[in-house]
Amino acid sequence: MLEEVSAVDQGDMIINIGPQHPSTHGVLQLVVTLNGETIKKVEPHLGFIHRSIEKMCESLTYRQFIYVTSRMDYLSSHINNHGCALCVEKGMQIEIPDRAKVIRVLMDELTRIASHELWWGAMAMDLGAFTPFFLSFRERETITDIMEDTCGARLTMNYIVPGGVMAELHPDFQKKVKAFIKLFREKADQYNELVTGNIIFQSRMKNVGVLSKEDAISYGCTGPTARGSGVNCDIRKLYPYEIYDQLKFDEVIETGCDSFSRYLVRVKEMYQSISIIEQLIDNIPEGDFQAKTKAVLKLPKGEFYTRVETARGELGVYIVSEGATTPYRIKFRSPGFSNLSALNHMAKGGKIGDLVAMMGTLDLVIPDIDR
Amino acid sequence: MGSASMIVLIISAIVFAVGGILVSKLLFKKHNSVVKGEAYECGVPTIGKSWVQFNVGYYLFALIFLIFDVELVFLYPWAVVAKSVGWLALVEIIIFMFILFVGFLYAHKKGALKWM
Amino acid sequence: MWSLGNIAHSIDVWLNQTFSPALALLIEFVIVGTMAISLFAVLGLVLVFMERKVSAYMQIRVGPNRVGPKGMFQTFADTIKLLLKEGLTPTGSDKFLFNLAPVIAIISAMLLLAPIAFAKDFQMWDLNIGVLYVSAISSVAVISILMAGWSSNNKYSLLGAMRSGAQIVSYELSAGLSILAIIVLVGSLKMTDIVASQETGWWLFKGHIPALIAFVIFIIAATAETNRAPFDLAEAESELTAGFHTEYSGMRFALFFLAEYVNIFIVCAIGATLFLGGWMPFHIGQWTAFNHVMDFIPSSLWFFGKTFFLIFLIMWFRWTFPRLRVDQLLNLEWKYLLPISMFNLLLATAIAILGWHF
Amino acid sequence: MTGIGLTHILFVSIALFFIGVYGFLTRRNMIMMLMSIELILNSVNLNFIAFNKYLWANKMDGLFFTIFIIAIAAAEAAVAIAIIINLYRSHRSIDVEDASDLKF
Amino acid sequence: MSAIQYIKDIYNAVKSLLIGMKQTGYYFTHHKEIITQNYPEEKQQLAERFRGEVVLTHDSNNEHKCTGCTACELACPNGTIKIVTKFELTPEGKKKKAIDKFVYHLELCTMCNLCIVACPTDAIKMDQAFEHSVFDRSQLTKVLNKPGSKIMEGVE
Amino acid sequence: MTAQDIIFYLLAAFTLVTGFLAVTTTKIFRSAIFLLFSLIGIAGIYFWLEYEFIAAVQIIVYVGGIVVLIIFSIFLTQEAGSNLPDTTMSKKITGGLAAVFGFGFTLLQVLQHKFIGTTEQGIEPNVANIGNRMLGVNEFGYSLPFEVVSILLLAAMVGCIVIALKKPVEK
Amino acid sequence: MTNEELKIKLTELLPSATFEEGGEWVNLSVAPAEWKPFAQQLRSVDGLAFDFLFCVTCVDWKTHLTIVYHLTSTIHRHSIVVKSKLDRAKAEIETVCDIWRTAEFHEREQAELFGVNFLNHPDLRKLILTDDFEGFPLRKDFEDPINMIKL
Amino acid sequence: MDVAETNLKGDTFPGEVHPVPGGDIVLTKLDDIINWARSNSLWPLTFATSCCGIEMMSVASAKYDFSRFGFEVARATPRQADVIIIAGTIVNKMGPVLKRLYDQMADPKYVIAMGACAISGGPFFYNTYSVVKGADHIIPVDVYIAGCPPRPEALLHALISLQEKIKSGQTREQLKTEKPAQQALPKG
Ligand code: SF4
Ligand code: SF4
Ligand code: SF4
Repeated sequence: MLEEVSAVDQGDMIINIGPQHPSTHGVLQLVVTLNGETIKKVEPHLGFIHRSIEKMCESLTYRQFIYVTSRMDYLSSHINNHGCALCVEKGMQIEIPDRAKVIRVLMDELTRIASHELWWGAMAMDLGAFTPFFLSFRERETITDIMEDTCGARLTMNYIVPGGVMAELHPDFQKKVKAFIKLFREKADQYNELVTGNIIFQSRMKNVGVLSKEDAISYGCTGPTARGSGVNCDIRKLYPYEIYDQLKFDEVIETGCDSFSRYLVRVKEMYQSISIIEQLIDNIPEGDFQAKTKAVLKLPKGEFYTRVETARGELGVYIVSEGATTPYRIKFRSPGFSNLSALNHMAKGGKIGDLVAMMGTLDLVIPDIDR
Repeated sequence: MGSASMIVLIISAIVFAVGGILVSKLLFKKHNSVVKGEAYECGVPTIGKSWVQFNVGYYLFALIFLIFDVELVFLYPWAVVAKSVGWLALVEIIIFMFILFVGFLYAHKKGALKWM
Repeated sequence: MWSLGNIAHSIDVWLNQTFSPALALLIEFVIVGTMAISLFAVLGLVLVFMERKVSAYMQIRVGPNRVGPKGMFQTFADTIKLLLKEGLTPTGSDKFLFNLAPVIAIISAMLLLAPIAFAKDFQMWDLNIGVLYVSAISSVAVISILMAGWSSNNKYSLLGAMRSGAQIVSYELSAGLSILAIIVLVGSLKMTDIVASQETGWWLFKGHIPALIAFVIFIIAATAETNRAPFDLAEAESELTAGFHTEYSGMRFALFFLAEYVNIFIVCAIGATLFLGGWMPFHIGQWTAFNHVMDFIPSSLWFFGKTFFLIFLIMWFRWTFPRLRVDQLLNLEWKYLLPISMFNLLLATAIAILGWHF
Repeated sequence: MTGIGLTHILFVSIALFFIGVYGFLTRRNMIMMLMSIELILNSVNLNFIAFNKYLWANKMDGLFFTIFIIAIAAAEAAVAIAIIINLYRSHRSIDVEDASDLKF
Repeated sequence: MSAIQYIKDIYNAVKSLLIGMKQTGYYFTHHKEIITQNYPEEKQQLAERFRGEVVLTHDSNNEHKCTGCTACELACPNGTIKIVTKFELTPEGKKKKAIDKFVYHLELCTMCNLCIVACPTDAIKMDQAFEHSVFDRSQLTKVLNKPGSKIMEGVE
Repeated sequence: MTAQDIIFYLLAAFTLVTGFLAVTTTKIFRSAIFLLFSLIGIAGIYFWLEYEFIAAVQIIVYVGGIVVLIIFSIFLTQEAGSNLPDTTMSKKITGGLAAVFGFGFTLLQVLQHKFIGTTEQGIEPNVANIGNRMLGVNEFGYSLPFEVVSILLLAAMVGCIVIALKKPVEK
Repeated sequence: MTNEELKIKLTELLPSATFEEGGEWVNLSVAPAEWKPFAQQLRSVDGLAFDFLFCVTCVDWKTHLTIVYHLTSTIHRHSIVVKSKLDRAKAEIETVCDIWRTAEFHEREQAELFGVNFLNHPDLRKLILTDDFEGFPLRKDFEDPINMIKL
Repeated sequence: MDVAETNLKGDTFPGEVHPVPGGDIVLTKLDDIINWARSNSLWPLTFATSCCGIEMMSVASAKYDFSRFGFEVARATPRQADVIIIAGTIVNKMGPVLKRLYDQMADPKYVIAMGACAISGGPFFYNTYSVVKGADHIIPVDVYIAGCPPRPEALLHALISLQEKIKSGQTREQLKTEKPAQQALPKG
C-alpha cells in the first residue's frame, strides 16, 4: 500500500556508514541511499585500509612475505600463513613432515574457532546485546593463551613457515587444548540459549539479507556466507589440503539463504572444528616440525595457485615467480572482497537496522578486503 | 506545598541545566576550528543536504497516536469512577473502545502502522 | 520510628517559628530546590554507577574499581570531566533550540519528581491528578528529543529523533492503558490514595491476572519510553552512532544523559507506586502481626528498595537483549501491547466491578 | 484572596485570539496557519474555562465543552495536516498562494 | 493469524527471553565466574615464548655474542635492525669486524621472530617486556648493545 | 498583589509573548516550539485556575499530541535551517491593524459587559466529578457526546489515513 | 571432466586459443577481442558451466599486461585459467561483470591498480585508491618517491 | 601534583616528562581536581582500523576490562569522546578522515597511537605507496605504545601513562590551552 506513495515521495536520503562507525568493524565506508528507512542502494567504498600488501610482497623474500599476510585477515592469521606456506611449498615441491601437517591443521581449526567466537560476540554487539561479546571473548582468550604459548603472539602469529612450523609445540599444548574443548562444550550451549534461541535475535536475522544460491555463486561468495545459501564450497572438502581428507567432519550447509542461516553455519562450524581438534589432539605424530629447507628460498619460474579455507571463505594465493628470491607478482584472492560485493544485492529493500545484521553475518575483515 | 513546588522545581531545573552549561562555558576556554563545527558523519564530509525528507509513513504514527491519545484522555475520568458506577461504565467504555478499535483495525489493514 | 515526613514537618515548624512566614516559605523553597537538584544529581551518579556495576557483573568482569573506594567516584569523575569539556555547537545548527533541548529534557524530568511519594508523608505535591500529571509531563520529554534531533543539523540525529518520536508516542499509549488498569481498581488518581489502597497487599498480587499483565506491559513500555535497550533505537549505536545526541558534547550531553537516568528512576518509582505499593511495606491481608513487623522497616527504604528493584530489572533487560529493529518495535506496540492492554483494561474493570480483587 | 478576576483572563484569551488572527492573516505557510488556528482554539477554551469557573461554577458545561473542543481540535489538526501533507506531496509546496490556484 | 497462534507466539517469545535473562542472571549472581585480572597490580604470567621486543643478550661480563654479520638485518622484513659495524683490533693485531651500534627500531618491529631464527650465533632473543608506552616516539629507537660491551670470546 | 497574582501575570505574559513569537518567527520549527510554550502557558493558567484535569489534558493532547504531529509534519515538509519567506510589509500592516482593532473592539465590549454568574455552590472540577458527569445518562450527563466523540475520532482516523495514503495528484 | 577432455572441448569452442602446459589446471590464452563471447560460452555451454569466477588478476610483464581469470564450475568441479595479453599503453578488454557479477568489484580493483580499461563496465570509478591518485601502483614502473621508501 | 614533583618522579614514567618553562607556577587545587577528573574519565572513541583494533577489543573484554579505569564508555561519536586510540594502520585515504575525526572531538582530547603501524607505519614502512608513516604526521599523539599488536596489558599501560601525563599537566592540550603565558617564555 505504501509502496506507491514512497515512489512518489522524493524522500531519498544518502547517509554514510563508516569509515568510523561501530558496525562496520573497521574502516569501510558504506554510502547508503535510503528511502525512509528502507535501503535503496548500498555502495561500499573501500581503501581506507589499503596497505598495498601486494606491492610490498614483491620486494620481500619468500620467507619474509608471510608475516605480512598475518595482518591481512588477522582473525585467521594462521590460515593465511598456511595458504602462503602451501603455495611456496607447492612451488618448491617441499614435502613437509606429518607432524607439521597436523600441527598446522590444529592451529587452523583453533584459529577458526577463535575467529568465529569473535564474530559471534561482535555480531551480538552489533545487534545491541553486549553480554555475549564478553562471554565469547572469554573462550577466545583461552585460545589466544594456547597460541601464545606455542607461537609467541596473540594475534599475528607468523608461526607457519614454508617447510613446516616455526617452533615445536609447547609442552602444555595438549593439556590446554583439552581443557579448552571441555570449556567450550560446557559454555557453548549457554550461548545458544542466550543468543540463538532468543526471539529478538531470530526476528532480527530471519529473512534478512536474503542471498539465493545462484546469486551467491555469481557474486563469488565463499565460506560461511555461501554455505548459508546452500552452496557447498568448503575447500577443505572439495580440494583437501594437508590432512583434511583423512579427517571426519561435515561441511555445514544451511539452505535458509538469510542472515540466520549464515549465523547457524558459523555456530555449527565451531562444533565441527572442535570435533576435528578432538580427532587430532591425541594423535599428533612424532617427528620433525619442519622440513629441511634452504636458507634462501627460490621458486622456479611459473605460476602457483593454492587455496585454503579461512574462517571467512576461500583464500587464494597466486604467486607468479620469475625464479628470483622474491615473487614477481603476488595476488591474494580474499574471501571478504567477493562477499562484500554481494552486500548491495542483499541489502536492497531491507531496513537500515537490517544492514547491521547483514554486515554482522558477512563477517567482514576490512584489511582482508583492502589488502 | 501544592503548586508552589512546581515552580520551585521548574526554577531549580533551569538553574541546574542552564547553570551547568554556563559553568562549563566559563571553565572551558574555547578554541575553534572550522571543521569542528561541521556535522559529524563518520569522519567524512556530509554527502548532500543534512536535511532529509521523510516518508509519510512516519507521520501516520503520530496521527494515529494522537487519536488514541485523545481516547486515553477520556479514559482517565472514566477509570476513576468506573468502580463506583458499575456495569454502566463497562458498557459505555466497551462501546467507546469498540468504535476506536474498528478504526485501529482499519489502520492496520491499510498498512498505516508499518514503519518505512 | 523516624520518618522523612516527620523530619520535614519539624523543619517546617522550626522555620516558621524562627522566621517570618514569607521568609520561612522562601527558605523552604530554597531547601526544596536544593534538595531536588541534589536528588537529581545523586540519582544520576548512583544510577550510572549502578548500571556500570550491574553490567560488569553480568559480563563476568568487575567494573569500575579504581577511582575511589571500589570505584565509587567513577561517575563523579565523569561528571566533572563532562562539566569541563567543551560544549560544541555545530555550525548550521539552530543554536537556540540546540541549547534549549537539554534544558527541556531536564525540566520535564525534574517536574516529574513532584508527585512521587518517596516515603510516608513525604511528597512534594500530592496532586489531585497524580498519575495523569505524570503522563502529561512525560509527554513533553519527546519534544526535547525531536528538538535536539532537528537542531543538530545532522542526519543521524534527525533519523534518531524521528524514530524516537514515533517510539515514545506509541509506547505512551500502552503505558497509559496499563496505568489505567490500576486506576480502575483504585478509583483515584491521587498517589496517596493509590498507595493507601495497597494497605492490604500490593496490586501486583491483589489484582489477579490483569494487574500482572498490566505490570509486564508497563515495564516494557517504561523501558521503551526511557529509550533503554532493547528499545534504544533513538541512539542505536551500531546504526546511528549516537542517535539524537550525536552532536552533543560536554555538559549538554551530560544533561541528556542525566535526564535519561532520572527518567528511568521516575518511571520505576511510578511503577513501584502503582504495582508494588510505593512506600507501603509488604502487607498480607489480615496478618496483623506480620504486617506490623514489616512496618518496622522505614517506608523510605521500602520505596527505594522497590524502585531500585525495578531499575535493576530494566538494567537486566538492557544487558541481556539485543535491540529490536524499528519496525519490529512498532509492531510490538501496535500489534501486541496496545490490543492486549486495551483488552486487559476491560478485564480489570470487570474484576473491579465484581470486586474479585482482594 | 486574589485580585485576578474574569476580565484578566478574558484579556489574555482575547489577546491570544487576535495573535492567532494576526498569524492567520499574515502567514502563508499552511502549517503556520494551522498553528494560528490552534492558538485561536485555545483562546476559546480559555474562555470556556474562565466562564465556567467564575460564572457557572455549579455546572460543568464549560469544562466539558473544553474537553470536547480539545478532542475536536485534535481531530481537526490531524485531518488538516493530512491534507497539508497530501498537498505538499503533489505540489511540493505548502504555501497557500501556490495552492489556491490549483483545483484540489 | 489465529488467536491460538497469537498466544503461542507470545508464549514462545516470553519464554526465550526469560531463558536469556536466566543466563545473565546466573552470571550476575555467580561472581566466581569473573575472570578479570587487575592488570597493574596483578600481572598475568606471560608465556615464555611471548615476543615483546628483541634484546641482545649480555652476560655478566657485559659481553654479547653478536658478530655483526648482519644476517638479522637482512632477514628482517621491514628494516627494523640496523647494524653499524666498526673494525676492532684484536690482541693479535688483526682487524676484526664488530658491532658499533646495534640499532633497533622498536616502533617498526613486528615481533615476527625472523631475525632470531636467522642469527647464527643466537646473540639476540625475544624478551617478554611489553610495557613500551612512551610520550615521545624517538625514545623507541634503541641501541641494543650496552655501552662498553664486547663480543664474547670464541664466538665467530 | 499576592504571589498568586504575580504568578498569573507571569503566566499570562509568558503565554502571550511566546504566542506572539510563534506567529512571527521566520523559522518554522522555532515557531512550533513557541507555540508549544504558549500552550504550556495556557495549561499553566488552567493549573492556576485549579482546573488540573483540563491542564493535564491540555498538555497531553496539545503538547504530547498536536505539537508532535506538527513537528512531524515540519520534518516532512520543511527544510532544516531554511527560513520561511518573510511576510510582506503591507500584509503585516493590514494584518496587524486588523488584529489590533479587533482586539480593541472586543476588549471594549468585554469591559463594558457586566457578567452575572450564579451564586450557587460550585462543583469541584476534580476527576471523579468529571467522570461521573461524563458517564451520567441523566440530563447533566455527557454520555452521549462521550460516545459521539469516539465516532468523531474514528472518522478523523479513517479520514486521515485515506487522505495520507491517497496517491497524490500529479502536477 | 579431466583436463584433457576440457582441453578438447575448449579447442572446439575457440580454435584460436593457445594452451600452456604445466600447472594443475588447464591454462589457456585468448585474444582480448575474443574474450567476451568466449566467456559467455564458458558460462553457458552445458558440459562446461563455469559459473564461479573466483579470481581476476593482472600481471605486469613490463612488455605487456596479462589479465588472468580463474574459473571454476560448481557443478562439474573443474577449473581453468584464462589469460589474455593486453597492450600496456592501451589496455582494454570487455567486462564480464554481466556474466559473473563478482567481476564488477574485481575488475574495478584491477582497473585502478593496473590501469586496465574494462569496456562497458557499469561503474569504473576508483574503489580502493583516493580519487586523485595518479598512476597505477601495481605496475612495475610505478614510482612514488614521496610515499614509497625503498628498503 | 605540581610540576616540580613530577620532575622528581620523572623516571617512574615510561616516557619522559619535559620540564615546563616557568615550572615554578604551582598548580592550584582546582587544577588538581580537574586533572584528576579528566584522567579518570577517558572515554574512547570506537575507532579501530585493523589488527590492533582486535587487541583493543580484548582490552574491553572481561579479562582485561578497561572499565576498571572508567574507560568503558566507548562513544561512537567523536563529540563525546576524550581519547582516540589509533589502533591500526593509517593509510593515505584514511588520513583526512582521521584528521577530521580528531578535529571534531571536543576539547580536551588525547591521542594514543597503538601499535607499530600507528607509530611509524610499522610493517608497512618500506615499499608501500599508501601507508602514512606514523599517525603523528596527521594528528599530534600523546602516548605511543609499541608492539604489533601490543598486548592488551600494554594498552592498559599506555592508558595509565596517559593518566599520569594528564595528572602532571603535561599533555600537549594542557600546555597549549591552560598556560598560554608559559609558552611565551623563552626556551631554556
Ligand atoms: S622481530 Fe621481525 S621485525 Fe622485529 S627485528 Fe626481528 S625480524 Fe625485524
Ligand atoms: S645479532 Fe646475530 S645475526 Fe644479527 S648481526 Fe649479530 S650475530 Fe649477526
Ligand atoms: S601494528 Fe601490527 S597489529 Fe597493529 S595494526 Fe599494524 S600490523 Fe596490525
